[in-house]
Formats: sequence, structure tokens, C-alpha cells
Amino acid sequence: MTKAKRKRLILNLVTFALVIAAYIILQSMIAGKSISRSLRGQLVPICAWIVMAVSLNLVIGFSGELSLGHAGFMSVGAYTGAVVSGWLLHAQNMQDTTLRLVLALAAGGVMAGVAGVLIGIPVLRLRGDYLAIVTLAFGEIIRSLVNVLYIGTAEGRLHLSFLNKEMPEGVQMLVDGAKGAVKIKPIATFTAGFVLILITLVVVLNLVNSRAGRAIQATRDNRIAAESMGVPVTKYKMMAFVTAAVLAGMAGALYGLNSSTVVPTQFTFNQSINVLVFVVLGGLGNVLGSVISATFLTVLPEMLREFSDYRMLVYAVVLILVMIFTNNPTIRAFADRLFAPLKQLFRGKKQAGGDAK
Amino acid sequence: MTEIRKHRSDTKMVPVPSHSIVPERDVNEIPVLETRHLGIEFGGLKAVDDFNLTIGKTEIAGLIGPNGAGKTTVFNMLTKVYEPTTGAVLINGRDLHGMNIVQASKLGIARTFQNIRLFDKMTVEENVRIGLHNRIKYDMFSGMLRLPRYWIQEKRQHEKALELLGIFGMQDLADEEAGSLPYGAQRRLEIVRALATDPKLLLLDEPAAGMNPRETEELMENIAKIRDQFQIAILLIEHDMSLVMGVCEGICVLNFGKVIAKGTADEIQSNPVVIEAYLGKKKEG
Amino acid sequence: MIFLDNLINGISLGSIYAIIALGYTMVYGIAKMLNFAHGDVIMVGAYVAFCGLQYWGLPPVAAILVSMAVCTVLGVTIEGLAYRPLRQAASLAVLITAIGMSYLLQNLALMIWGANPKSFPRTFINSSIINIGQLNVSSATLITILANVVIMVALTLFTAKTKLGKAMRCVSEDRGAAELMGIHVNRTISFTFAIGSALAAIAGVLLCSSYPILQPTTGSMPGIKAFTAAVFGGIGSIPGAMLGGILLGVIEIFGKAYISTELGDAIVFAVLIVVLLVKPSGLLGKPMREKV
Amino acid sequence: MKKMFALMLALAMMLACTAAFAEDDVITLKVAHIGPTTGAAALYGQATRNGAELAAQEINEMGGKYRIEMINEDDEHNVEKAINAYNAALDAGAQMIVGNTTSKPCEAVGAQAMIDRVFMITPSASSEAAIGMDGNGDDSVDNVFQVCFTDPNQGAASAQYIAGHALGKKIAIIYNNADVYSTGIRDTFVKEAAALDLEIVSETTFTDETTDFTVQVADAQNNGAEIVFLPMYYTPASMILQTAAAKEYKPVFFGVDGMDGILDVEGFDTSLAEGVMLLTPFVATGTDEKTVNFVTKYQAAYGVKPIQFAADAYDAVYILVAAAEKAGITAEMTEKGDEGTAEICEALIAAMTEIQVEGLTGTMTWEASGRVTKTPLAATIVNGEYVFEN
Repeated sequence: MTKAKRKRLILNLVTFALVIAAYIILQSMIAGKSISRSLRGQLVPICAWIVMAVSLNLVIGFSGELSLGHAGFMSVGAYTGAVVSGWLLHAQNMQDTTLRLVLALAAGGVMAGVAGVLIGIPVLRLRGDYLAIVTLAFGEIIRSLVNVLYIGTAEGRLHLSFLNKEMPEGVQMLVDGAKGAVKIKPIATFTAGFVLILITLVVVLNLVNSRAGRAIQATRDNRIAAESMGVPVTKYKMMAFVTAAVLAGMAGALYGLNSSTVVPTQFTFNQSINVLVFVVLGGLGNVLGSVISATFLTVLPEMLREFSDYRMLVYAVVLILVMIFTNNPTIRAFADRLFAPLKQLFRGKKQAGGDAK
Repeated sequence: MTEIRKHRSDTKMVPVPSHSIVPERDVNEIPVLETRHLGIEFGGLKAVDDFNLTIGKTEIAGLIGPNGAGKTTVFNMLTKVYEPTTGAVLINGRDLHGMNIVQASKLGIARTFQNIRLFDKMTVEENVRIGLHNRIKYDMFSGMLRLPRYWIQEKRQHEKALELLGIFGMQDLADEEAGSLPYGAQRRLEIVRALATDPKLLLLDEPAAGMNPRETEELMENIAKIRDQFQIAILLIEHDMSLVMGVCEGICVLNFGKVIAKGTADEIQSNPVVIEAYLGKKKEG
Repeated sequence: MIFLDNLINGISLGSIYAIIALGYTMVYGIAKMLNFAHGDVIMVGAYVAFCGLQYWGLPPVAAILVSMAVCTVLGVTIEGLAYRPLRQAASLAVLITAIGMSYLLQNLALMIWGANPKSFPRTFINSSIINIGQLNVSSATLITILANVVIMVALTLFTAKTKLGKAMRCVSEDRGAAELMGIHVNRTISFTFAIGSALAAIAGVLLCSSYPILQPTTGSMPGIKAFTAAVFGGIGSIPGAMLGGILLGVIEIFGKAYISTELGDAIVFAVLIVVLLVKPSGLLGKPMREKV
Repeated sequence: MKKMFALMLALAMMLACTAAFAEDDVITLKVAHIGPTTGAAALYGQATRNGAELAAQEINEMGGKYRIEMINEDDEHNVEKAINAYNAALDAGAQMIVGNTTSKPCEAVGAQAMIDRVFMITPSASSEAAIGMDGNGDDSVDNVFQVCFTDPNQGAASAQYIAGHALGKKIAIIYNNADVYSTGIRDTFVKEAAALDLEIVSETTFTDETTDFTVQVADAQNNGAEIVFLPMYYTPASMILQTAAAKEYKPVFFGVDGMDGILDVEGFDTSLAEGVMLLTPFVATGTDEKTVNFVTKYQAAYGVKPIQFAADAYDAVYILVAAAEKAGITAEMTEKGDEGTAEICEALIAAMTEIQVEGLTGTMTWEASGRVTKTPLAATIVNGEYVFEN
């Protein structure tokens, strides 16, 4: 095994180990009732945000396209999940919550994937900031559309109407326009979230370290060179985009099925931006970084609750400072000098391995 | 098959109908490249006009000319980065018309870039593996699910990549990040990456730029070696006349987008038009 | 008649988008960054003008000038503190910083001015209604359109004729080369932020004269729309921002008037997508040809 | 009915016998206020927080049997954050909740609180779903009660008022189609209007991000609407009034309780609101003693005039105390953690349907579903003041 491969393998193993360890610790805390309600309540959303961040990282970090509409896919997933779960419960009388959750997640992923293909076809013809603005536009369009969407179930059948609520008598509404997806039975569990994270990590890490993943990264580093090597750039950008959409859809379904209601305003442009912040802060192309930053930034505003109304202010300041400190060359050089002795320690060990540089 | 010679002065060049010359050994083969009245305009300005060139199956050819003569533009048309305004490009007798960059690459044309275009954030080996993209394949799901095919093909890719890197003795650099390599190594890596696509025609855009005379000398040998080993044709753009004259069998001179001379090194060196347009003005090389 | 009415409303709304879009486009052209906090600078500008009119009893023109001064200082400060340290950093890092700055400004405004909305006072800008035939046109509409034209012409002349303007164009073409030519890149970028922010103040006053409710979030949606407009017209292009802004305003109003108010925003964004697919660099943007 | 507590009476009693309660007998209720105190809906969340705080302060000063300890949590008007805020509140020891301020967060938190058995009284979440009604008569949460009207109630009442007073036949509706409150009222208004033979000639929408209302107003104008029904909060309403003024369009504008506050928007030209009618249970310019007292104190403490949300939250805290008295919440219950909270919840649910509270926003009684019964007042704005008709 080569050195680079070994390093990557170790990093991947650390990622998995960290997630699994966190799960085990939290589960034992839940079992021992030593977990605060606040943290307990955030577990499923954190799982969803991790999946969102990792999947968006696939698009931004690995495929190199700035997408500002990732929350749109999440909303497609959330709505689909709510409808499927509600339909299975009301129309099919399926009481098994695990099965319902699995089917809802799968459906959410599929629908978001379809949306990803439909959106990807036009979007991926564009580049750079233009691509970014079009993903933003699609995110907003999706939001406008779900805002006037009505879905209900009556006598075992789904009824769908658009713009006007035309429903038969005695219908059980599942999606009620601006009122969002209603009457959801919250069936999402932390374990489901954990499994979804594992699936996401397996899919993304395996994809990235494969032929397709290398092609995706090559299109990021240099589009023309990649094409000149015979790599069909659009195909691979599409692959990354749709895979990310599917994962975001599943995350959305999980997220949606965690509370009794979902509204279109939960998936605005700002929410896409939030996920983008997770990704950038965690590091482009750094999956472990996305996992950590999604967790940290989801929990941070909750930890800042004691600042009460000032907390978003503090959050903003923290965000700016972190960006400046991690990206300013002077400050970084200073930090490097500060940590130089530590690094030396590691270097020393490596030297024996023939690190000539 | 005739014996491949190491030095261009041993090659006998013979004319072909399209007003070009090819090595005698290739004369009965389909030429690897043939362009007919190739031209391109940018905003009404003819950057390249009526460009005709034939390259033999195993020829090392040179494309020279002063800065801005349109040499790289020719490369860009040959690889379909730019769509020619007029004329045709034939690779192994197949017209590139209507094809995109990827399809052109699949026909067997590969290139390096004047301003190096490596995949900076990927390792040296990964860069070469991108070159192998269409040669050693497996589908996305085998990769995602780590099916047996993934392991088999990954191993083949790895071995092939190291073998190719061996041409320039770069196996040891396989795990380095491509962007962190020294300049000369980056240029060599670009050549390896292009070779990985299994091309019939290799286009080198200023391969010796930024190299010292010793490195250039080495490069010259390697270019000849690559041609001998892979039996492919090479077309190179270069300002370093020692390299061009030392390795190229046929040379084409471009000035203001027009071909002003074609011939062997000796013919070009003594061509008064070339001297006036090019050699006369430019001395630094 | 209804059509004309809608058209005028569209142009008026579009003119506001256009002025905001100018700020985005200029900063993008020169600093190659999306200044997400621009919409919030508009909000600050409107609040300052509100204070001038309501609390300090300033005449409208003075209030606008004070607001422009405050915004200019604010813009230059933001640039110097938050963006300049990241000049060499990846564009995404700058983008996130700008987003952080946007949150910061909104929450600061919430602290300073409270959550209760303010209604922008009536000034000469929006105090009268002009009757043209059967059309009732608010003076705010006319002044907005007029201001847009004046700003547009002034900016075009400025970038074409003055030394600073030329320096701005140089920096936007090629920052490295400009530096070699002895142009002070940092100073030029600061200057661009100054102009963009001063324009933001004007945009804020005009926005709130036509649509008088003022809240800490007032700037965000017009900001996003204006950003869309800038891309629509071809980001980096001054006439493009103007054209993009006005078209966006007209499309929005027409979409709502003739198709559906529910889907008004969706229509705007759908048109944007179609335009970008046909003309991938916006209406007046320079097509990007990558040098190979 | 004799045994019912009239709040004022109770307060008077409390005032009279402050000394009667020794320190040991005092029971402290930990009440969490949850609402959006930051973000786009901060206006409403801050109002309810302030109102609740003011009430708690008064109650503590009066020194009755129950003292209130307020906990404040911000939900940013976001469902996820609302659940977080709710959990944080419980972690902080909250035993009952005044909240959430807005409908969707309230709906989500209500469903969770239903499972956890935590009592909630929402000052201002007016959707049916907030109290667990799904529109088919099914009540899935029993622990959430409202201080404000349920949306359908207002929609129907508005239509009846318009028809009953023959204000006009041709009606235009402008509503926020991204907002539960607005669409909720609109839906029943439309239904009721059809039954009452009112003609809806124009119906247009907007969203929270809309800045331009020219199309909506022009549509109403061009279709000759005599009445423009505005089921919305006062912020967009003030923009609509201004737009209409610019178009010299002067129909009767008819609003709902969310319209209150329009006269107090800083910088607002109140002449624009001349003749506007609205159904509301509370106005800050009211002259009765309670209102004056509340408004004065509120202004002194927070520097702004209270809006209806503040009054609702103020009432909510008094209602809690009234219900606690009725239910006889004991000190023991408040010291038993989750179990105690659940006991309190059951006791309060039982008490809610038996009490009658006279608050700022009227005299209130409750149905088991959580719906309040009180009388809305119709007011007309004349010379920048509300004029009530009786």
C-alpha cells in the first residue's frame, strides 16, 4: 500500500471511528438518562445536517461547483418523506415505523435525485458564479412551488392539487400549501440518522476514492485538461450533483420526519447558505471536516443560548473571525510558527520513514 | 517495418500529396494527422488560416513560429478545445467534425499544455490514473460498493500508472501532490499523463520551457524513446531550437497564422523566409 | 392603461434593483467577490436616513448625505477589517466571511433599532402623486427612475474618464498587471467599496421611499434579487446591472400581474435560468473564453 | 359558575392579603416563554416576551400564592430551533410554557409537549393546528390552549361583520400565502363569504419577502373592490395602505387582529390608515384601566407601545396563575421534575375549561380543544385613533 493511500485510509477510518464512537457514547448516555433534553432533541437534526454538509461537500469540494440551492433538495426529500410516511400510515395502515421510515427515506432520496437530474441538466452547462446563481434560483423555485402544493389522502388514494386546494370530503391533508407538511408522525430516530450518516460516508468516501471520484476531482482541478484526457466532464459533474441530491433528499426525509410539521420557509436560501458554511468551515474536500463543522455549528447557537438575543451576533462574529484566522496567510504563518514544535515532533517520527524533503 | 532511428538526420523524408513530407517508413500508412485548409477566426480576425499538415504514423514533427503565430491555437483546434471556422482535421483518417474534446481524445489524440494544467490537488499517480480513465474501467457502483471488479481494476491502474511514470523515472514521486512538484517534473508528468490515454498522436506544447540545457537534452532523448517504445507520432511546439532541430523529422513554420515553410531541419534552417520571419528576429530561443 | 401602469411599476422596482445591483457588480468586477453584506448595507443606509429624518430633524437631502457618509465609512471599514485580510484566500472563504458580515449587520441593527418595524417618513421623494392622463404615478417612482439614470451615466463617465475610474477598470481586468503598473490595488478596491456603499445608501432611501417598511431584514431579499439582476445582466458590467435590474423588476411585476402572484418569484427565477442557458454569461456580460 | 375565578377579583384578594402567605407557602412556577426574539419575526417574539415578563413581574410584586420565574428561549420562528428552545427550556427547569409565539413552531412544540406532558398556553399562535385541530374535527393535542382567536374564527367573524353591516358586496383579498395565519383566516373568510353572498372580485397574494404591492392593489382597484380584506400583520398592511394612497384608491380596508399596531409604527403617516376597520380584542389606545395600566408600564419598561401580541402574552401568564389556583398546584408538584411537570399539565388541562379570565383582551373561557371564546371588537380608525362601536 502506498503512503498516500495509507494516509487516506487512516483518515477515513478515523472518520468512521469518530462517528461510531459518538453514536455509542450518546446511546449509552441516553440509556443512562444522563443526556440533556436539549442535546437529545438535536441529535436527529445534527445527523441530517451532517449528511447535508457531506453531500454538499461532494458538489463543492470534490466537483468544484458552487451550489446555493442544496436546501431545495432537502425540502423535496422532507416533503416526499412526509407524504410517503403519511400515506403509508393513513391509506395503507402500515404501523411498522421502521419500515415506514426506511421507505420514506428511500422515496425522499429518489425524488430529490429526480429533481437533481432535472435541475442538473441545465445547471451543469453553466460555470462558476453563473452556476451558483442558477442553483439559487432553482432552490427558490422549489420553495415557491411547494408553497402552493396540496396533497391529501382519502380512501387509500393520494389527491394532489396545485395552486388551489381542491380536495374531496374527509380528506386527510398531508401537505397543505403554506401550512407545509402537516400532521406528521415523528418517526425519525437517532439510530436511523446514524445509519444514514454511515451510508453517506460509505457512498461519498468510496466514490471519491474510485475511478469516478478521481474523474470528478479532475474536472474540478482542471476542466479542459480532464476533457483532454477523455473524461466526460458533464457526466461526472452530474454524477456528483445527483448523488449529493439523493443524499440531501434522504437527509430531508429524516429531518422532516423528526417533527410534526415541515414548512417551506425552513428550506430557504439562508438554509442552503448555512450548509455551505458547514462545508467551507470544515474544509473543501474534507469529509471529516464537514462532519465536525456541521455538528459544531449546529450545536454552537444552542450553546450560545445564554447570550440570549446576542447569540446570533456572537455567531456571526465567530464565523468571521474563524474565516479570517484560518485563511489569512500572515495569521496562518504565525499559527504555523506557534505549532511548529508540535509538528516537529511528528516530523521527527516520519524522518525515519525516509521523508527526504 | 523499417528500423527506427534515433537521430532525425538519418530519416529520409518523402513528400505526400498534401504538400507535406512524412518519413519514408510511414509513407504507406494512413497518416496519423491530416489537416485540410484549417482555419479559425476570433471576432473577424483570422488567427490561423489555411493550415495544411500531414504527419506520419511514427513521425516526430515540430511546429515552430514566433510568439503569437497561432501554434497553440492549432493545438486547440486539433484537440477540439476550439471549433475551427473552416477546414477539417483527420485523425487516422477520421474526420473530427462535430466531435467534442472527449471524443477527440478517444480517437487517440493527447496533449500537454503550454501553461501546465495538472490536477494540482491530486497526487502524481492519480493524475496518471485520470489518463487511464478510458483504458482501465469499472462502473460507479463497483466503486461505491467496493465490488471485486473495483479491486482488480484499481490494481491494474496502479501498476500501469507506475509503469508509465517509470519512463521518466518518476515512480518515487507517485504520492506527491502534483501541484507541489518542481516545474520540470510537472512538465514530465503532463507527458506521462497524456501517454496514459494510449494516444496515436501526442501533442507537446513547449515541453522544454523552463528547463535547463541538461534537462532539455534528457527530454530530447525521452521524446525519441517514447516514439520508439509506443510507436506513436509526436507533434511538438517549441522555442528551443536545439531541441526542435535535434529531434524533429519534419518541421512546419507558422507566422501570423499562416504556414510559411515546411521541411526538414536543414531545409528550414536555410530557408530565407523563415530566417527573416523568425530566426532573424528571435535570437534568445 | 393597466399595462402601462404595470410597466411603470416594474421599471420603478427594477430601478431600485438596478442601483443595488450596481454595488454588487462593481465590487464583483474589481474584488472578484460576492459581497453578500451589500443588501444589509442598504438596510443600514435606510435606518440612518430614517434617524436623520425622524430623530435629528434633518432636511431630506441632508439625511441622505449623512446616510451616504455613514454607509461609505461602513463599507470601507467592512472591506478593510473583514475582506482585506482574505485578499489572497479562496473566493469561497471570502464569500462565507461576507455572509457572516451580513448576519452581523442584521443582528447589530436588531440591537440598535429594535425589532419593531419603522415606517420610512414621507419626504419630497414620495409625497406627491403625479397624474399623467389616467395614470397615477407616485413621485417616488419618477425620482427612482431618474436617480437610476443619473447614477448610471455618472458611473459610466467616471470609469471612462477619471484616473481613479480607469484604475478601477485596470484592476478589474488584471489585478497583477495593474499592480505592476503602479496602481494601488488595495486603495482602488477600498474606493470601489466606498462608491458601492454610497450607492447602497441611496438605494436604501429609494427602496424605503417606495416601500416604506424598515426592519433589520429589509435589505436581504432586495439584495438577493439585485444580485440575481447583476448576474442576469452579466456580472461585472455596469450597463448590464442596469438592464438586468430593470428587466427583473418588469418581469416580476408582469409575472405577478398576468400570471400569478403566488408564483411571481418563481417566474423571475425561471426567466433568469432560461436567459443564462441561452446566454451563459448574462445579457451584457463578456463571454468567458478560457485561455488554453 | 359562582365558584369561577374572576381574575380581577383574585388579584384584589391577593393584594389585600399579601401578608397572609408566609414564605414557605409561596409556590414558584417556572414558566418558559418561547418565541422568536431574533430573526425576521423578532418583533412578535420580543412583544410576547415583554408582555409575559411584565405580567410575571406584577404577579411577583403582588405577592400571591404563586410566584413566577420566567425562562426565555428564542426559537427564531423556525421549527427545528423551536424544538431546541423547548428542550433547553425544560432543561432549565420549565414546568409550563407560554408559547410559542408563532403558529408553526407552536404546532411542532405542541406535538412534542403532548408526548412529554407539558402544559402550553400560546399567546398568539392562532392556527387550528397549533391546538392540534386538523380541520376534520380531530383534536390530537390536548395540552395546548390559545389566548388569541383561532384563525378560522376570525375569518368567519370578519365575513359576518362585513355582511351584517352591509359594508359592501365586492371584496378583494390580499393575503400572505407563505404564512399560516394569513392563509388560515383567508380560507374561512372565503368559505363564509360565499355563504353570505359576498362577491370576491380579486384575490392576490404576497410572501414575507415581498416589497412591492402595486400589482395586488391594482388588481383590487381594477376589479372595483369596495372592500379590501387584509388578513395579515400590520407590517405588510402599512405598505398596502401606502401603495393604495399612491394610486388614489380609497376602498374600506378591513383588517384582523394582526393589524393592531399599525398606528404605532414609528414614522407611519396615520392619515393613511384613516377609515381602516379591524376586528381585534385589544388596542393599545384603549381607555379602560387595565389597558392604560398595561400600556403605561410596558412603555416605561421597553420604550415602545405594546402590540396585541404583548397583551396576549400578558394575559397568558395571568391565565396560568388562574388555572394554577383552580387546579391547586402544590409545591410538591413543582419539585418532582418531569413527573411533577406532567402532573401539573394534567391538572392545568382540567382547570382550563373551568376558569374564566378577564384579561386585557377580553373575557375568556376555553373549550377542551384549547380554543378560546371571547368577543372581538370592531374598531374603525378615525383621526389616528381607534373608535369602537358597541
